[in-house]
Amino acid sequence: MGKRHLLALFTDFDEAEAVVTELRGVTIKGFNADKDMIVKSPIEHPEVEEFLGYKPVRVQWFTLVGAVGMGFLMFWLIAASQGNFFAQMKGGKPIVPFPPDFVLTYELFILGGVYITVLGFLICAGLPARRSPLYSAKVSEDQIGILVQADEAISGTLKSIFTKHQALEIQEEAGK
Amino acid sequence: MKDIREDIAWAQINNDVLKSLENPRKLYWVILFIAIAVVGVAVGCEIYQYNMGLGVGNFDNPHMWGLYIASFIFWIGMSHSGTLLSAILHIMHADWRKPIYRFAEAMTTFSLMTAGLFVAVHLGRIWQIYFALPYPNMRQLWPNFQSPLLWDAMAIFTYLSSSILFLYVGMIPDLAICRDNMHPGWRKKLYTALALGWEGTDRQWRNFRVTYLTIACFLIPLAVSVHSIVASDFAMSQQPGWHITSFPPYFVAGALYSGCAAIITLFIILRYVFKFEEYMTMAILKKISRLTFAIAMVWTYLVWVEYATAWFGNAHDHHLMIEKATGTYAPFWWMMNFCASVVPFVLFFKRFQTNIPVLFAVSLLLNLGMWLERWMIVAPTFADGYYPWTWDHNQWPSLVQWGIVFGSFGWFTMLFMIFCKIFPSVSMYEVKEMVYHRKLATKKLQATANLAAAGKGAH
Amino acid sequence: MSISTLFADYSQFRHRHPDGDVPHNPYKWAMAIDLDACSGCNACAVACYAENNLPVVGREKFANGQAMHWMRIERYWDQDGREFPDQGARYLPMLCQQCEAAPCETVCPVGATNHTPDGLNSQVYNRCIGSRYCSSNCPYKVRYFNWWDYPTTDNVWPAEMNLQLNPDVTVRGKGVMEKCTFCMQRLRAAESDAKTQGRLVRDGEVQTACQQACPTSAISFGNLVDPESRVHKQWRAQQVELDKHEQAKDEEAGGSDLRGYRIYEWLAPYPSIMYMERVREIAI
Amino acid sequence: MNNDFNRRDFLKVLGWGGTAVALSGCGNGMVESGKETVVSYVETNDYMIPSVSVYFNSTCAQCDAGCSIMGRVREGRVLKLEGNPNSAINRGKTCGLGQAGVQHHYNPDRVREPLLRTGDQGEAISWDKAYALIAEKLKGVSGEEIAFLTGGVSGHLKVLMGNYLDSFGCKNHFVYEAIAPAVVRAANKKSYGVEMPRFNINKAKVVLSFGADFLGAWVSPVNFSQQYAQFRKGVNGQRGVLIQVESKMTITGANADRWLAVRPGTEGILALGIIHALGTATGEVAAAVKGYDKERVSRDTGVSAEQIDKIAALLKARTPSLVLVGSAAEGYAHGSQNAAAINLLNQVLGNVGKTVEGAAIVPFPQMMPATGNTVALNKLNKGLNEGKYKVLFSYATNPVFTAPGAMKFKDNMAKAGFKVAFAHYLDETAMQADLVLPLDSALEDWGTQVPEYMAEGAQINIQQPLMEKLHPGTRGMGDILLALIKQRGAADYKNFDDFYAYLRSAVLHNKGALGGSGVADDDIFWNETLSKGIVKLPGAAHASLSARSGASGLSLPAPAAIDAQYPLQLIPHVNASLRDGRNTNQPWLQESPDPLTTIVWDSWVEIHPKKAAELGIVEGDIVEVTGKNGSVKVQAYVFPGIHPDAISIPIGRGHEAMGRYAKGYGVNPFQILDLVYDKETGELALHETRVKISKTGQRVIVVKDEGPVGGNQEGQKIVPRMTTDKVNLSKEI
Repeated sequence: MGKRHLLALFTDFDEAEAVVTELRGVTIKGFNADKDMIVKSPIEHPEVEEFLGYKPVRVQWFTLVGAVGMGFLMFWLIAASQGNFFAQMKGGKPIVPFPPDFVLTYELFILGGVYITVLGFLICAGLPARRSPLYSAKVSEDQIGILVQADEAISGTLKSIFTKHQALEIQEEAGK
Repeated sequence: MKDIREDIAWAQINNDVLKSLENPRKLYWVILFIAIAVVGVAVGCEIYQYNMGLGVGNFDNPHMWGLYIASFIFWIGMSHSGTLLSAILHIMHADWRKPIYRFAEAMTTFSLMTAGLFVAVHLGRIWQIYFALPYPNMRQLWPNFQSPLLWDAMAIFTYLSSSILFLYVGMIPDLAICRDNMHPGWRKKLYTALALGWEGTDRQWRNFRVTYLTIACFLIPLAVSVHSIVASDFAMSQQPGWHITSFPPYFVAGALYSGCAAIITLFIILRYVFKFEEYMTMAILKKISRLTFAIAMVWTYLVWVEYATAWFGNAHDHHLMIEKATGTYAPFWWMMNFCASVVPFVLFFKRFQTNIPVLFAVSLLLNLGMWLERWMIVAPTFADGYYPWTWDHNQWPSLVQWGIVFGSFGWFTMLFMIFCKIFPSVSMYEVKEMVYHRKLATKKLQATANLAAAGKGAH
Repeated sequence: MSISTLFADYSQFRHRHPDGDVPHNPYKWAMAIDLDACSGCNACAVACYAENNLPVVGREKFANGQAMHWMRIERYWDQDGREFPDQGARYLPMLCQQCEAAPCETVCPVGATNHTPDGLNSQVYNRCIGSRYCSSNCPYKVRYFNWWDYPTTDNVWPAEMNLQLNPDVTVRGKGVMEKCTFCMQRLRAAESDAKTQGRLVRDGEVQTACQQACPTSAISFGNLVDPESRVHKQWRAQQVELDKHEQAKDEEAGGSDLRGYRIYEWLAPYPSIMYMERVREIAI
Repeated sequence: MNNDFNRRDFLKVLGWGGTAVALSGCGNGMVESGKETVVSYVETNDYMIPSVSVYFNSTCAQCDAGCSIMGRVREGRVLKLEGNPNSAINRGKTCGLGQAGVQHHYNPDRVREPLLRTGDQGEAISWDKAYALIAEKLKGVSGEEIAFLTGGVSGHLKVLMGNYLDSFGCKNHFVYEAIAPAVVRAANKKSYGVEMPRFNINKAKVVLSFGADFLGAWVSPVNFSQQYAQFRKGVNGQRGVLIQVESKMTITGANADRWLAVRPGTEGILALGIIHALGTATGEVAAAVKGYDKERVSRDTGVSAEQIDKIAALLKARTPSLVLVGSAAEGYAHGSQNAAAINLLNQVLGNVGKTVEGAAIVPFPQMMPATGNTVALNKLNKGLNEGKYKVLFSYATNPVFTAPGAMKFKDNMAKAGFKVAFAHYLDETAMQADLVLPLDSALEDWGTQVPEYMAEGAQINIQQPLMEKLHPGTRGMGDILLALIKQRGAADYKNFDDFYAYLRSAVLHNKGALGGSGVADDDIFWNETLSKGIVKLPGAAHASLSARSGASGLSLPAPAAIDAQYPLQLIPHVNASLRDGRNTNQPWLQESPDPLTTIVWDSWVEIHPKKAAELGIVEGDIVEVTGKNGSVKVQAYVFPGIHPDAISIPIGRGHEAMGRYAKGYGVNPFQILDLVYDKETGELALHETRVKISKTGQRVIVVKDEGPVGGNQEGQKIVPRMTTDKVNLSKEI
């Protein structure tokens, strides 16, 4: 009894929403909507969260660490290098001059922020990734896809739910 | 005024945009060839200059800097508009930016690359340029952290890499679209690789949103800081005409200004070439022209602040001010003021805000003006600095300098044209979002309208 | 690098110079030029060419304003609109002022120009990448850039002429900035000689090329912190203080009887060269 | 050789002839070719450490002032010339000209081997061939048919030259200097009894100079400059006052407290006017100046009456003063009169004996400098024109360049049968010669030199090699002369292998008189002499001045009326670094800006702003300056420091030969000079040329160091200036 993937495509968002709410409503043994269901859409739908249930986003933490960390590290590095290697007077200014160091810190703060954020994005969004076995180019065009994985036993019931909501097409993973 | 149709089929959006990636017409190749030829000339000039020394640029004492630095500032400024559209307008949820920010962002990246070249070209010993980087070395030699030029290097590096990341991240969903619609071939391979296996799952979208917003938030202060630092190359020095407190905001305004003008130019070109009337609509054009006019006014105000500072400043600034208006550089100075402060008033009139030929001409004039402005900031200070004995009024940039400056435009064109043919210059998924949300909005309107009607009916 | 170094004596990294700072020790090279003695004869300039391997750029390049004279004699006329300049001209030998707080130093991106412990404004040719920011920021415009590769330019140092080049001084190639060094090579030699003999350089032991040539001895050069040096005495007599940008002379209302002044003092670069005003007779 | 006659004869050989000084020892012992003991870089010594430079003393040959120099020698190369502090003349200082001496030595355009003219190109030949050729050409030529043209020469070179010519019984030694103060010499001879007295500028409280550019190019500038510095500091804080009277501002005028632009040629009148204003003169002098009341004088000279009073008052109040007469005053048909009048002023002021003193005398007449003038050139030219000379030698002078074009010297020179030029470069004269003999540079050659102007205490300058010869093909002038004399079979010289040996034995023979009486060992004395580079003559007598008043026969013409066709007076200006053009091929000098105009690498014509406005000329206009004897095209420079009726073109540029650094830069004003001569001395009157000026329509950007605003400070405090009532120099160190 292995797991199987099902992908159902819908023309518009309201039907997809209906399907999702139903799937989350019904209790089918061996199917956990929160874990086994993925909604694919051509555009970003903020509403998804409302009916898909709250899922945390952790990218900001990367940002925080990256920006603050890089900023401080760099300020310290610059100041230290000035103090240690660079102890030669220039234009009567102090050897560790704050204004320039602040400017540089500012730039590096942003640099760190951006870089680590992107890193965080890749990690949190699980990219780069292999595409899941069932994928339809339609999703990147104009249709909403709902990908579920379930035991062969219950796939029938799921299918019926999809068809009930006029799924345009239902793809089924070939059985093993 | 015709705006994007709400009921446009999303499939059609894909088709229209992807069509712009198809094999180009002959004209494209001709233009690209010309651009490359111009770059070739510039490369020739640079090789000559490399071998002979900067003297071939007809620099002298005290004319230390010339067109290179002026163009450097110009290109840096050009880059700011992309950030304006893609970042600032993004966090302000101005959805009309969506169809046009992609090429603006590309413009940012490429003009930064161009600006970077000028830093190198301008050096007396270009082969030692790495001295300016804080790389660890046995002799414990470090760059001078006090020098605004070093800040420049840092800022530009940050800005360039961040912009590239921003452009790329924002493009991932579109790359996925390309991947899905391409016939097998190098393009498909390329897109597959770049799309990182994007599927548009809820998880991806969620993180995508946050990331995109965060980078946008970083880019805004960054953009401001970058041109402030370029401004401080001058403001931090002691020279008359440069040592002016209002320079940073002045430069930033100028940057946004020339950027917007450039956007109008490219907007019109792309709209015409790729038949993007559907997406690059008059409504958007109108908005940009208004934005440009507003910024033009800000800039004009700041330039007058500069004049006032100089006029009421010390004797040297005062003298320099007069020299600019009456001396060797007077023609250019006046042309600069005309192009950048008078011409924009054309945009004040409604009927011109959407008149493509007029806008095209105006946008070019504005950028001419802005380029001259940069030149008028750099050159006259050398001609009439502090020390009267070394004043020098008959130095003129040689063809080598001009060649390299023109070459930079060829270089920019080349990069941009190649970009347009490989990456979608209109953001498909965001156009879809745009029409989707508008549809929702109208739906809500109707709903409330129906409700009201029903209510009436009940009574 | 170590944190201990950084925080050992933090104040040493934060003090400004020269105001509110310890004076140079044991050497601070400085100059005093008596404009009343200077006759503007150009001997100093030629001597500088001879000592410091300055290229003769030739007519065309001079016309382009690419001359390389580290020392230039400037000739000013009175601007009182008389028919004849019947009080003569005013001559000014202008060379690098070796500022204590030099505007050129802060702006160099690679730190090629620094303030040395003996109070010079050094220019490191090997480090220079030719951004020319230093010269842009120099109020006196006494920095000269190698716009061309003079060593390989025709008739600059043709065969035999090159035998005259001073082996103690670098021959600069294209793309680097250069300027007056106060004849650094002579100073270093004198300093190290004195060191090996366990003493300090005596006044008059080392001369700059321009000073040595000057037929009217208008230029005096020496160690400003040495109370016995002529330069020190002259500065003191003129009440010009290195670390001030306003001198006793400026404060005296209705003009003072002091001749000593420094050019563009109000910009606060604290130049190391004191000029002494030219004097004119009133009885005639 | 102990018999008296031979001995006296021998003294003449060694250059001590006619001397009263007793000579130590007798008979010249075996003088070996002593090169290995020479203290110079000819042979390295153990104290020569690589990378450590050693200084050797010699004498500067850039001009005739005779400054002593120290050459910095390292790794066998002379790198730089500094002044020798022990010399009374320059006291360790040098002028720009002296500094450029190394570029004369290292000049890439030096002649490297003897050149024989065949047709119109030269062919390199060997020295033996060259000597043989000369001998052959001289065969059967009588003394009158030989002409020897030189610049100012002195010391043993002059001795040999004289003895060589004597061997022919030839009297035709023409000493020519284009810009020598010949008229002043004559006038001084009359007024003081000596040609060149000593001027104590440093002792004077007021210096009134009539066109004597003593800070620039006059007589002994470096010495005068030092005196000038002391003079400015003054004694007990009273700063010396300098008044300069001239029609074209020189660098001295630029440093004057008062610069007076007199009408050209009226300097003498002004001098008499001042005597008149002083009112202290009596007798003959008073009579001579009776007519010169200040109204008339001010009318003639253009100097205001009250100015004359002021000067008189100052001269009265501050004594001693010093009055100098220089090239600007002497360059007229009445130059001698001018000079006499001005010297008279000196006498009236009683400066003679105070600030004008007799110079120390070198007691060796044979060695004394043969000072040049233009009379000699005139005579030679006439002779050449008449085809009198079969053989012409020329050394250290360039008449083809410096002789006025109207003299047709170049053509006349062609009439000489065989022309030999001893030359460093192929200058204009060498180009005309049949045989060019390449000379060692001044830093490779041996010699002694006696300066015309003795600062204090008599001294003889030693010239010695500072390094090995650059070019094996060149020879020292002394060696050449020696070889030529030997051709004459003069037995006296057979012992001397070369000029060095000659010099050495000459010096050693006169040890006693040269301050070596104490030193027993010849070598020690010789080495000391060389290492000093100067021979000071202890207890040399000083010339005594005769204070005869020169008022008799003073007759100064009224200022010449303006010539309608040629309204302007041309003043050929002597530039401190280029002088008569012999140094123009030294790039440092070409590129060192003219002190007044800051122009480099080119000639210019100075025009007063008033005149320029009148003629519609602006800076950079190419104008044509036309005189009776031709015209030159040159760029205009509008210059306030010149009399409106005069224009000035600098001398020294406009070479048609002399190598890459000189050829083709600027114009040569000598070409258009009028042939006017001083009535008494017959010297060429340099300032008497009348010209007109016309625009050609072309305009160039003048290549100069000053910026577009010229010498304007734009109201900034760059070179402020104080007045003597404010400042007290005695307070200063």
